[in-house]
Amino acid sequence: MPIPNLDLSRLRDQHRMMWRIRALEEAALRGLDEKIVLGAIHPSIGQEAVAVGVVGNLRRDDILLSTHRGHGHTLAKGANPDAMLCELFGRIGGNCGGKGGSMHIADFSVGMLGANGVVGANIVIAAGAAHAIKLKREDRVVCCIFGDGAINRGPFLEGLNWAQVFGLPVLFVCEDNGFAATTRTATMTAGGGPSVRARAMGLMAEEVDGNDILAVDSMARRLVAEIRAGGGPRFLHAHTYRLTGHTGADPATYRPAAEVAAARALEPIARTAAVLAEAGLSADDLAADRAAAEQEMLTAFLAARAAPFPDPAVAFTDVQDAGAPSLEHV
Amino acid sequence: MPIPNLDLSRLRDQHRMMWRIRALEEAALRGLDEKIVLGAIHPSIGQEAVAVGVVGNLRRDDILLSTHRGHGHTLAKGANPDAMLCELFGRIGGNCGGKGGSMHIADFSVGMLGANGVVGANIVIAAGAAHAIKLKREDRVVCCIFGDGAINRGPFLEGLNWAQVFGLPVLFVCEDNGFAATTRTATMTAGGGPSVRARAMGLMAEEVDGNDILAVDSMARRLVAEIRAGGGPRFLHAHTYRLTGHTGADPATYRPAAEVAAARALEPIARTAAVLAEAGLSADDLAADRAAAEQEMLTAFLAARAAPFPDPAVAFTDVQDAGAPSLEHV
Amino acid sequence: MAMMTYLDAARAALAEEMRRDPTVWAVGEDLGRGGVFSQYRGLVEEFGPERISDAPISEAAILGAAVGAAMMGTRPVVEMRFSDFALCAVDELVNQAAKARYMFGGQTRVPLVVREPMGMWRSSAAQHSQSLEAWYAHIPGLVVVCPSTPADNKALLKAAIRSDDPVVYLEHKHLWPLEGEVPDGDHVLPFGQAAIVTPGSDLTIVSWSAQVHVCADAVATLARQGVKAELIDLRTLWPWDKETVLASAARTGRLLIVHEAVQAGGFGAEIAATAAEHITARIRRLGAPRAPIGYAPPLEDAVRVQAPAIVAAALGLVNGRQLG
Amino acid sequence: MAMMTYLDAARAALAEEMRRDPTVWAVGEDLGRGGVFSQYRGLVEEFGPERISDAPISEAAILGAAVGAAMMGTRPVVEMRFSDFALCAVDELVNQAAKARYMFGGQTRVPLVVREPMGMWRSSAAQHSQSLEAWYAHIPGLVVVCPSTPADNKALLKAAIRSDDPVVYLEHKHLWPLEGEVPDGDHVLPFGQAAIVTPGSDLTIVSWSAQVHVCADAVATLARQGVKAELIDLRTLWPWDKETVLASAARTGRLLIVHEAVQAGGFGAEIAATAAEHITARIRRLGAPRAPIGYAPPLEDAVRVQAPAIVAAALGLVNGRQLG
Ligand SMILES: Cc1ncc(C[n+]2csc(CCOP(=O)(O)OP(=O)(O)O)c2C)c(N)n1
Ligand SMILES: Cc1ncc(C[n+]2csc(CCOP(=O)(O)OP(=O)(O)O)c2C)c(N)n1
Ligand SMILES: [Mg+2]
Ligand SMILES: [Mg+2]
Repeated sequence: MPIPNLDLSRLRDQHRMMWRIRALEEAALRGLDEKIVLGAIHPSIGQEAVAVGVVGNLRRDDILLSTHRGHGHTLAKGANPDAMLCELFGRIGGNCGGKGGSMHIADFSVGMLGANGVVGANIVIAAGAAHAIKLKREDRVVCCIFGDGAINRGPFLEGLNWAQVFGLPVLFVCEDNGFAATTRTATMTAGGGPSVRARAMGLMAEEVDGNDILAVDSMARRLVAEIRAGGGPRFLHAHTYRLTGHTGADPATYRPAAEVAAARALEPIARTAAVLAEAGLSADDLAADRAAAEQEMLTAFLAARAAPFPDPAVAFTDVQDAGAPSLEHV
Repeated sequence: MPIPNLDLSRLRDQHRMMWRIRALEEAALRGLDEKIVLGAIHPSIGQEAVAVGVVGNLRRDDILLSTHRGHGHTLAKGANPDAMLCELFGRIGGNCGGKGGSMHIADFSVGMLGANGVVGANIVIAAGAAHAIKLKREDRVVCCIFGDGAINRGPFLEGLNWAQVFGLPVLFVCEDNGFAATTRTATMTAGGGPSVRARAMGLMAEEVDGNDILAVDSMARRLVAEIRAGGGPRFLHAHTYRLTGHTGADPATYRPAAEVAAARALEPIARTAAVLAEAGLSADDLAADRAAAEQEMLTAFLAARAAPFPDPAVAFTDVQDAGAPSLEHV
Repeated sequence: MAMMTYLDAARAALAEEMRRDPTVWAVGEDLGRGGVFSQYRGLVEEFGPERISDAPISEAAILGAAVGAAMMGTRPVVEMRFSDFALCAVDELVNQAAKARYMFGGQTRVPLVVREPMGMWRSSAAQHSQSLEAWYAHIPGLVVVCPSTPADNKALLKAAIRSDDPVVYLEHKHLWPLEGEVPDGDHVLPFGQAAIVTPGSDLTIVSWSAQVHVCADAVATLARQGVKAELIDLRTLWPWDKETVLASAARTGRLLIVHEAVQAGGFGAEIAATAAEHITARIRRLGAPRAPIGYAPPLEDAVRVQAPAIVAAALGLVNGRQLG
Repeated sequence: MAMMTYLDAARAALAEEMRRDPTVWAVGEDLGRGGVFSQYRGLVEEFGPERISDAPISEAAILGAAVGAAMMGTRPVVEMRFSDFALCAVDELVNQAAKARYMFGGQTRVPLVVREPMGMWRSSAAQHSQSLEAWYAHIPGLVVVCPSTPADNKALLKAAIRSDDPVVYLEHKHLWPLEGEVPDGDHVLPFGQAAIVTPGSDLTIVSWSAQVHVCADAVATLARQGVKAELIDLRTLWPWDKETVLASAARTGRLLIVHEAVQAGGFGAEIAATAAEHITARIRRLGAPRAPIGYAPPLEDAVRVQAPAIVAAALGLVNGRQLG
């Protein structure tokens, strides 16, 4: 049965964006296979609806902070995939000039203030970004996405308390894929979980099926609007599943195949496609979205792979103004 | 109306112990006045019922961890006040040989594993002490007391989660005196407060009037019994009031006199005395408890004041086995 | 020129910078009541509780929030109360503040100042007395400032607030009441410029923070014995004024480095090593033994570097005695 | 003797100590699946999930709990995963673990081992590559171990587990797959005993951890050019083997210290300073420039100390060239 009041063009855009994220990460993984990427890649394959549904509700001048698993969030915020793949491959043209790589991907020009290699560290930074917005009397919103594992780190408590005490414009999103690296997060998390903890600190908190793009989108839209209206921080707990290993190198043998198969049946892109098909979109159109995304990312992949490496001297720039290193060392 | 089933001799002992704590701290403050104590003293005057009511329910081989405001807890655990005052005055005979002072008072012989100068740090240490007890299959209980300000530090979350995940024998006690130094803790704490946060992490939590010795005692007794029976961690939020400044040097001008006067009317020793009087104890007996405590602590004060300072060479012992400092520096 | 305490000089610096630049704000525990040492006294009355902001006991959030707020175009001054408590926020300082500009390829700056009152202060014991400036000097991205006088505490705090780099600003608790002349007007010192406190020709003594004053006593004693020591106050440890130190030590041929921090791995080692690599001079360090700081006064004093030890070390260098 | 990797040597050490002493246990994220580098592979099967315990992502609790558990008579081995994440638990290590014995006047010991895989490891960038051993060497109460070979990683991890002091145990991530001979049986090395990797008479090179192997390459190159370098592997930074280093450098008259960590404020400064104070020798250090570690291979390589630079520095010392 078709969904009433469906904004078909919005959903189609979301379908496209999810494919773009998936294709970007497949390109990153190909980079790993080809030993172009030597560091870690944390794919968000299967989690794309959280990125698209949440981040799609931010304005360009809103602010986003992400995690080690941040490619999808970054692309959804409007970053250029050419620059992102250059960054992942450590090349000139990368958003961070090759200095950051996957775990520190950032694009300040679209308000994406960085992935982070330290679990939970982005939570307090996000609170501070929102603090600055409040001090400057701007109507911007900060969105901070972190994993289910992060709720067991101290900065989760300190950052949420801070945001609530100061009434800051920040949306905290716990993107719960069930795992913290190889550990089932539930085995190491006491109590009622992310939203219960958030409510204990006074935040209004919601839970959502993070693989249901429509649900994520409408929930995030409401929460962002409430925050922008001056309602203070909000919390969103989105349930999803990590279809790959923790990193591109992790075979994830610690999970039964049946569990992964069941999760795969619920992955968000196919679900979105089903809704679109129900609403009348043709199989060709759906396939075209995928093909376009894959073509875009193939082109970006090839360009990034061909891009030159930064000059070694670049290693010594962007350190600091006073007491910066000199090249005498090289 | 006398309270039914009152254990008069237990209450009398508690009355005595509260006076001993108060007298000990008055002696410490006299040390400050006389410039015998040069560092900070954080008195718990007005909070004695928490120390006595909670710690009185621990066995000698149970474990206690405390805060910068830990004299009362330490004395209630059975530490010798002569040694405590020597420690506060930095003299030979101090529990820590003069190395620790007020903020690091400890008496391992009675299971008191230390005050702590870092707010909230004792919470994770306590979880670990309980972890060791569980690993060794002992039936001991750990009690960890901290202030209301500590619930805004990360280790609060990490330590409570840890204790609950591993099902550890630890009683967390938030001794809520309304202030974190000069700040009203409520102004910097979001949400429903200590026990709501504890429950969000799965712990069973109770609140109690921390100036009502009978209430604290019976609640702590029940919780310690549940823990010892293998029930896992418990949480107690005890409401009290700090009658003095944050330290002996703080005039606490940030509080209206009327507020302090109202709180003074509810202070625990007089309330306990009233219950004892109601139950038939004479004014003389009550006065004798106080006088005995003051005499004991005066004697201890004079002895500590007369005790010698440690030899400077003591500064270089107890550092470590491998790579300890040599005296060539002195 | 006005006589002012070290504490009031910093207070004046912060107030002046807050008047000059509306993006400057301060946050920390108890600031609304003037801060734990009264170093924020009166500021909330002038600037209000948003710009002189209280904080929960959340050091990680205080520093972490400052990183976010700095990246968003404000200039937070964060108060850590005792430098020892800054150890509750090391990830935020070292992994985040110090590296953000670099990791993100220069897309951002992190203009924050972390005030960390440091050092021994009457029986404060092991967790309230540390001097860890060497740690920060080792971390790329950080500027490290250790003012020793009221005038410097004003001029360097202003420089720190105007800096686009994250600055670890280490005031010495023992110096709060110290009085000194402070120039009127908007004096700002550049980082990396040492002060020659006393010129001399027989040996060079390098120090910083409270220990400069202990060295000054020793220098006076040495002068009475006919030994002319040149006393250099480093003022900032990163960047540090290598040129002034090396030129002086090369001239005197003798270099004594004195600091309150533990000698092993202290910043004195960096200075000594640099000197050993670049010039010919007899070199010696004086720092604390590698032991925690005790509470009882004799134990605390046992790990202090005091003037007689400095005099003895200086004489040892001048008389050409070699260490064992 | 058996050939074994650096990783397996540590695994064997832990397993043997856990068999020998029932109070030894390990705790950290993902240990039940072998740990992030497989360095705990198979151990949960032998010792069960209580003694090879998973942990939440709670570095402060992991370390803090270990302090409490150590004071209560167990011997926790805690896994920090990357030494960078140990920065989330600095209060617990520095203010608590390192000071408890002292602050409490010797009433307790804190026998814990903090394993912190350190150093650069294929494009891990600024937050997963640091070498901060100098920090720990500066902190009274801590022992600091930096093994460079499989044999040492076995013998020193055993020593660390048996030690009553808190030990910061820094394995280098790059060395995990390194193979080497490991003596059979219960070999335990004392702390503070350096290894002379190659004897030589022309200059002394001191290093530790992965950098020892880079130095060994340089020493081979130097040998081909007729320069006989003595290579010393410090193995433990605190205590460090001052006697061996100073005796060697006094004999050769030239001392080169090489480490992966940032040179400014690195532990090389302590060695250089100590040598400058005690002996007559030409001294030079080689460490990383004071910059965060970049992601792209050329940027990462730019801050590595590589064999040609070591050879050049050694030749500079031998030929008596003075730094500018
Ligand atoms: C403070 C810290 N501890 C440990 C790690 C290592 N680590 C990287 S990702 C990860 C799992 C994080 O789980 P979660 O927060 O659920 O995010 P997910 O990976 O599932 O997206 C861990 C433990 C880290 N990066 N930072
Ligand atoms: C991590 C840390 N931050 C700040 C301080 C300074 N400090 C000492 S006591 C205190 C207030 C603590 O309040 P609370 O936890 O309620 O305990 P109380 O003093 O009321 O007993 C503060 C902020 C500290 N010791 N440790
Ligand atoms: Mg997860
Ligand atoms: Mg309180």
